Amino acid sequence: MSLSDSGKKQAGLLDRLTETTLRRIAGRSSRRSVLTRLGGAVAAVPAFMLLPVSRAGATTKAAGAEAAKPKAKTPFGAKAQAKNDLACDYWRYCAIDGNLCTSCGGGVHTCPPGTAPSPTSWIGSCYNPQDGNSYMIAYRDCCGQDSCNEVTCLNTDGDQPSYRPMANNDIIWCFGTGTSEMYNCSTAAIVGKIS
Amino acid sequence: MSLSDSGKKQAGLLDRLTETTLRRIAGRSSRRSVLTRLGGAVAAVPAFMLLPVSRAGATTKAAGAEAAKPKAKTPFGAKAQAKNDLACDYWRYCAIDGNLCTSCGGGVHTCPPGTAPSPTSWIGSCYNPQDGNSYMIAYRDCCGQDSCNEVTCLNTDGDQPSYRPMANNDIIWCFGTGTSEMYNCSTAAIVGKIS
Amino acid sequence: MGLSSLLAGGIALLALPAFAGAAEPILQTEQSDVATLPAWGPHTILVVDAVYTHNKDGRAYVVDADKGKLLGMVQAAYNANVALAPDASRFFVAETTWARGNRGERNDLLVEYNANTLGITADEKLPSRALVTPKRNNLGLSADVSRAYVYQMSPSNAVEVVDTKTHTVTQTVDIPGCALVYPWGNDGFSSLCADGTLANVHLEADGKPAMTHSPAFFEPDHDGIFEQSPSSSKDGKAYFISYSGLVYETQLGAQAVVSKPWSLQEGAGLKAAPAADKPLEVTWRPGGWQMSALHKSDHTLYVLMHRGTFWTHKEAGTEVWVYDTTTHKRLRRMPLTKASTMVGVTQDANPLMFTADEGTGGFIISDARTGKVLRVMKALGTSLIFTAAPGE
Amino acid sequence: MGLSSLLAGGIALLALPAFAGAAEPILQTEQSDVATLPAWGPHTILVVDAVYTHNKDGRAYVVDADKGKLLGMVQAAYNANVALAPDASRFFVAETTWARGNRGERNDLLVEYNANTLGITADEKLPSRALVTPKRNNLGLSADVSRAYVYQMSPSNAVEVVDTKTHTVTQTVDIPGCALVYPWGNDGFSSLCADGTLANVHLEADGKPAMTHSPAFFEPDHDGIFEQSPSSSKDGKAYFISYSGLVYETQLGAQAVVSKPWSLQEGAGLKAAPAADKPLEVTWRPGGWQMSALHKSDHTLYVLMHRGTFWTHKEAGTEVWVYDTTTHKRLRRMPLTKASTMVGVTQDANPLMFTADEGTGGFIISDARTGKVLRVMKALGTSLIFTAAPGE
Repeated sequence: MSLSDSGKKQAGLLDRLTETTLRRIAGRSSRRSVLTRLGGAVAAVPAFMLLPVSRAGATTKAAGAEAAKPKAKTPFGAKAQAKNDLACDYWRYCAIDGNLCTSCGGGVHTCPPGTAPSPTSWIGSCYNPQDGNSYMIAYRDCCGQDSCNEVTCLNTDGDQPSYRPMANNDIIWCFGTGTSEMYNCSTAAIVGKIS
Repeated sequence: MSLSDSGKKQAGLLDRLTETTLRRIAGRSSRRSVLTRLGGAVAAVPAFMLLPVSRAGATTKAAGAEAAKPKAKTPFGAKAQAKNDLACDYWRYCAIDGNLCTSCGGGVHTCPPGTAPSPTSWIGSCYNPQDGNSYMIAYRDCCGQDSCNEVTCLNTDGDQPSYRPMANNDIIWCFGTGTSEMYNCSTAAIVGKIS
Repeated sequence: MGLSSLLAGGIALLALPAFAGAAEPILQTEQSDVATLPAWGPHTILVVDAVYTHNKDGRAYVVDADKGKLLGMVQAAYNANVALAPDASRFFVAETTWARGNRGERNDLLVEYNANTLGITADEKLPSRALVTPKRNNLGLSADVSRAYVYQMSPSNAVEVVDTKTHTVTQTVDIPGCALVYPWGNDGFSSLCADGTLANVHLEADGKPAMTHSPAFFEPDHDGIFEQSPSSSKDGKAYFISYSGLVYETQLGAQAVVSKPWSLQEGAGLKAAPAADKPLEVTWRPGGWQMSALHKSDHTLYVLMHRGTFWTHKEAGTEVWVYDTTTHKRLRRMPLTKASTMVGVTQDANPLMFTADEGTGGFIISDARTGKVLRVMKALGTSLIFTAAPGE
Repeated sequence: MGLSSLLAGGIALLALPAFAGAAEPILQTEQSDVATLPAWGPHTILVVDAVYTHNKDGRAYVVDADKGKLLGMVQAAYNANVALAPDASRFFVAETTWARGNRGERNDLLVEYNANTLGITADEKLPSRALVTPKRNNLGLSADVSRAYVYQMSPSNAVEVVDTKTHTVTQTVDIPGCALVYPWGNDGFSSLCADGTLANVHLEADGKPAMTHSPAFFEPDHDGIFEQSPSSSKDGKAYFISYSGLVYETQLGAQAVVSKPWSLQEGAGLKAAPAADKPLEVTWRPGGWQMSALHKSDHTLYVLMHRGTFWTHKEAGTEVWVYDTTTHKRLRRMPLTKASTMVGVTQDANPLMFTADEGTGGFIISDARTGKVLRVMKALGTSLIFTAAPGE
C-alpha cells in the first residue's frame, strides 16, 4: 500500500486524543470557550483543533474488558497526600514528569509569568485521598523558557509509551503555545471527575 | 572632545596586547607562520593582525619600577607541581580559569577534536618548579562547543581586570577561531621564557 | 624580570633588552593544534547527555571506555537523538535549536559528524522532529547507513527518510497512530502503534513507501512495550520487552513476524509478573530509561531490573539480568553498586557494560561478563541517558 | 471506571455512558492561566545565574526574598548581563545566542522585560557585546533609564548607547584602552582604563559623546581595581576598591573626581595590606566575584573578605565586613556560614543581604544588619553570580 495515496494525513498525534478533544467530550467547557482560550494556538497550528479523532485512538480490547471494574487504587494513589502541592506525592501528580510549576512561580494549574500553557496535554487519572474520588488530570506544560529545576518529579501511574501520546509524559507538550516549544514546568489541572 | 573625530578607532582590545603581537616580539615563530596558522581568523577579523600596539598598552610606572627585580615566587608558584597536567596545581595553570583541555580530549596546548584554538589569548607568567624558570604562558581557549566541565580550575596569579585584557582570564578568548565564540576549554602553551 | 612588568604589555617587553636576549628556553615554545581522535575501537563509545536541567545544552561525549577518558564532545541540543554508524566512521545528531535560544526561528537539524575529527560534514535543516525526552528509537539508521530515519510528530506522526549521501529528506512517511523507528536492512523500518500492532514500512525501488501492519500482539494500556527495546538493523531482530516483563522476539521486515512471548521472570525461575490488572503486586520488573541492551553475537539480552509494583517502569534498575535469547533463560544477575536508568554493552568478545549514576552524573564502566566495576568517570555529565557503541 | 479504560482514548470515553453521566465533581474543573508577578517590593530581586557548566542556558530568576520563593525566570544566555530599572518596572537582559546553538548566526540582543508579566517588550539586535564572565558593569542604565549602555569589545573597546524608547543604538562610543560602564546621571558614564585612569563620557545635547580622562590614580598591574566595585547612577558616587583593599571614593561625571583612598584593613584596625610587590603576605583581603555591595541611604559598603595572599582576589569571602563610607570605619563583621563569591543588599530600611553557596547553587538570605541567616533557597540555580534589587 502506498501511503502517499492513503489519505491518512489527518491522523496524527494531536488529533488522536488531545486534551481539548477530551474536554469537549467530557469536560464542562463549551467548544467556543475552548477555542477562545486557545487563541493564537489555533492560528499557529491550524489543523490542530479541526481534525477528527482517528482510528488510532480507538480502544484496545483491554479497555473494553475492564470498563466495568470499580476503580482500583494505584501504586501512587495508595501513598498520595492532598495538602502540599510542592511535593512530588501530591495526589494530582500521579503521572507528572518534570518541574512542578508550583515551585517555579506558577500554580497547580497556573503557568509562571513569561511562559504559556500548552493548549494540549496528556491526561492522567489520579486518586484523591481526601474525597476518595479519582479525577482526570491534564498535565499541561508551561512553555517558552528552559527547565525551571526547582522541584522535579517523575511519577508514572498510567504513563504509557509515546505511541500512546495521550498518556505519555515524555513528550514536550508545547504545541501551539505561541512561544517556542521549550519546556519550563508542568501543571496538573483537573479536567473531569472519573468516579 | 568628540570621539567621533578622534581617530582612535584602531585602538581596541585585540591590538593592545594580543598573544600574536607578543609572539612576534618575543616568541620563536615568524610572522608568516603566525599568519598561516591563523588562516580563516584573518578573514573573519580583518583588522585584527594589522593594528599597531596602542598607547593604552603602554606600561604604567609600576612596570618600570620593578623591571630590574629578580623573579618573585608567586602564591601559586610556591605550591605548583610539574607532573600532572590534569590537576589544577600544574605549574602552567597559574592563571587559568576554566576547563582543562587535557581533561576534555585535548592536551596542554591541544584543542579537543571539533573545537578550534583561539589565535589570540591572554598571557600569564608561571614558575616551573622543575627547572626553576618562569615562562610566558598563552592561555588559548578552545572554541565552538559549550563548556566541557571535566576538570575546572580557577587560578589567578597575575590575573588583572578586563581593562587589562591581556592579563584577564574572564574574557572568552574565542576571537577569530572560525567557530562560534563558544568556550569549551583552556590550554596553556609556552610561548616564551622569562627568566 | 618580574611578573608585573611582563604583564604590563608589549611595549614594556620591547623596552627590556634582557628579555629579547633571553637564553633559548629549555622548554620549547608551543604551537596550538587540534587533536584528532585515535582510531575507534570496540570500546570507543558515544554517551548521550540530555542535560535535563539545561536542556538546550544537551551533548554527546566520545569516551574511551578502556581508559575512562573523555575524548571529545559535540552539541546535542534540546532532546537530541544520536546514532552511530556501525563502522564508527561517522555519527548523526538530530537536534533542535531556536535562533534566540528560547525564542525565534526553530531549527530542526540532522548533523553528520566525522567520527575522527568531530567535524561537521552535513548540517541539514529538517521539516521537523519529535521533541520528547530522547530515546534511541527516535532516530534510526539503515544497516548500510544510506538512510537516516527521523521520527517526528508535528502535527502528525511521520518518519522523515533522509538520504545520507545527498543530505536531503527524500520522503516523509506518515505513520498514523504509530511512533518510533526500528530500522531493518537497508530499506525499511517498523514502528510501534497505539493499537498494539507493528507498522512495517518498506521503501520500494521507486522510492515510495509501502506499509503493512502486523496483527495486534500487545495491549498498550494493559502491558505496554518499552520504546527502548533493543533491535538490530542488520538482521532485523527486535526484542520487544513489555512493562510486565514479556519479551516478544520479532523478525522485523515488510511482513514482520512476532514470536510468542517469553517471561523475564520465568526465565529467572520466578512466576510471570502481572500487568496493569494487578498493579500493586511487588516483584522483580524491568525498568528505567534505556532499560535494555543487546549483545548481538553472544545472543544475550541485558535488562535493568528492580523490585516494584506495576507502573514503576521508569524506576532505576538495581540489578542487571542477562538472558540467553535462544534459551530464554537468565544466565546471570549482576547487582549494581548504583541503581541505573540506563544500560549499554559493547559488541566485542570482551564486552564492557555501561550504567550511570543519575544523582551525580557519574558513568560506570563494568565487565559485562561479571558485572565487576572496572572504572568510574565521576560527573562525566548531567543526565546520561544512553550509549552507542560500534557494531550495534 | 477503571484507569486503563480512561487511558485508552477518547472513543472509549464516548462509549461509556457512565462517564458522560458522572456527577458534578466536588473539585471544579480548571482552566489554565498564567501568573503575573505580585507588585515588586524592596525585597523582590533578580538573581543572575551564569550556569558556567551550560553557559548557553544562563538565566535570571525573580525571587521574593521575604519568602525565599522563586517567582519566575527568564533566559539570560551566554554570559548575559542583567540590569533592573530602579523603580522595578522593567529590566534588561543583554545576551548572546547562535542560531544553531553552538554555531550559525550570532545574535547579540538587548531584551527588555516587563517586570510584572516577564513579557518581552523589546528584543533588539545589537552590533556586538562583550563575551566575558558576567559583571554588573558590562551593562548599565542611566538614572532615568532612558539609556542603556552595553560594553563591547569586538574588535575594539566601545560602549553601545541604546535609546530605551526607540530601542535603537544611537551611538557606539569608542573607549580605547578602557572597559566597563559606570553610569552617572542621565547622560554619561565612566570606564576604567588600562593606564590607571577613568574615561568619562558625556553624551552631549546633540547626541555626540565627549570624553575626558581623569589623571591616573591606580596601577592596574600593581593593585588593580575590582570591576565589580559598586556605584550609583543617581548621585554618581562610585567606590572603587582595589585588590589590596584601598577604596577610592569617586564623584563620577564629565570631570570625575577621585578622592584619596582609604584602606579597608585600616578601617578595621589592621595595618594596610600590601599589593603585588609583596604577594606572599597573608592578611584579610577583599575578594570574590560580585565582591561588594552598597546600601546607598545607609552610606554603608559591604565587602566580602577572606584571609589570603595577593592574587587571591577571586577567592570566596568567608566574612562580610560593613563600612561606613563617611567615616571609613568598619561597623561590623559578619562571618558567613558558607563562603560566598557574591554579596548583594536591598536598599530599604530593613535590608536583606544575599550570598551564595557556589558548591550547591544555594541562595542564602540574611538580615543585613546582623548577618543572621533568615532562609536558604537550596539549589536555586547553578552559578549565582550577582543580584539586582530595586533602587540600586
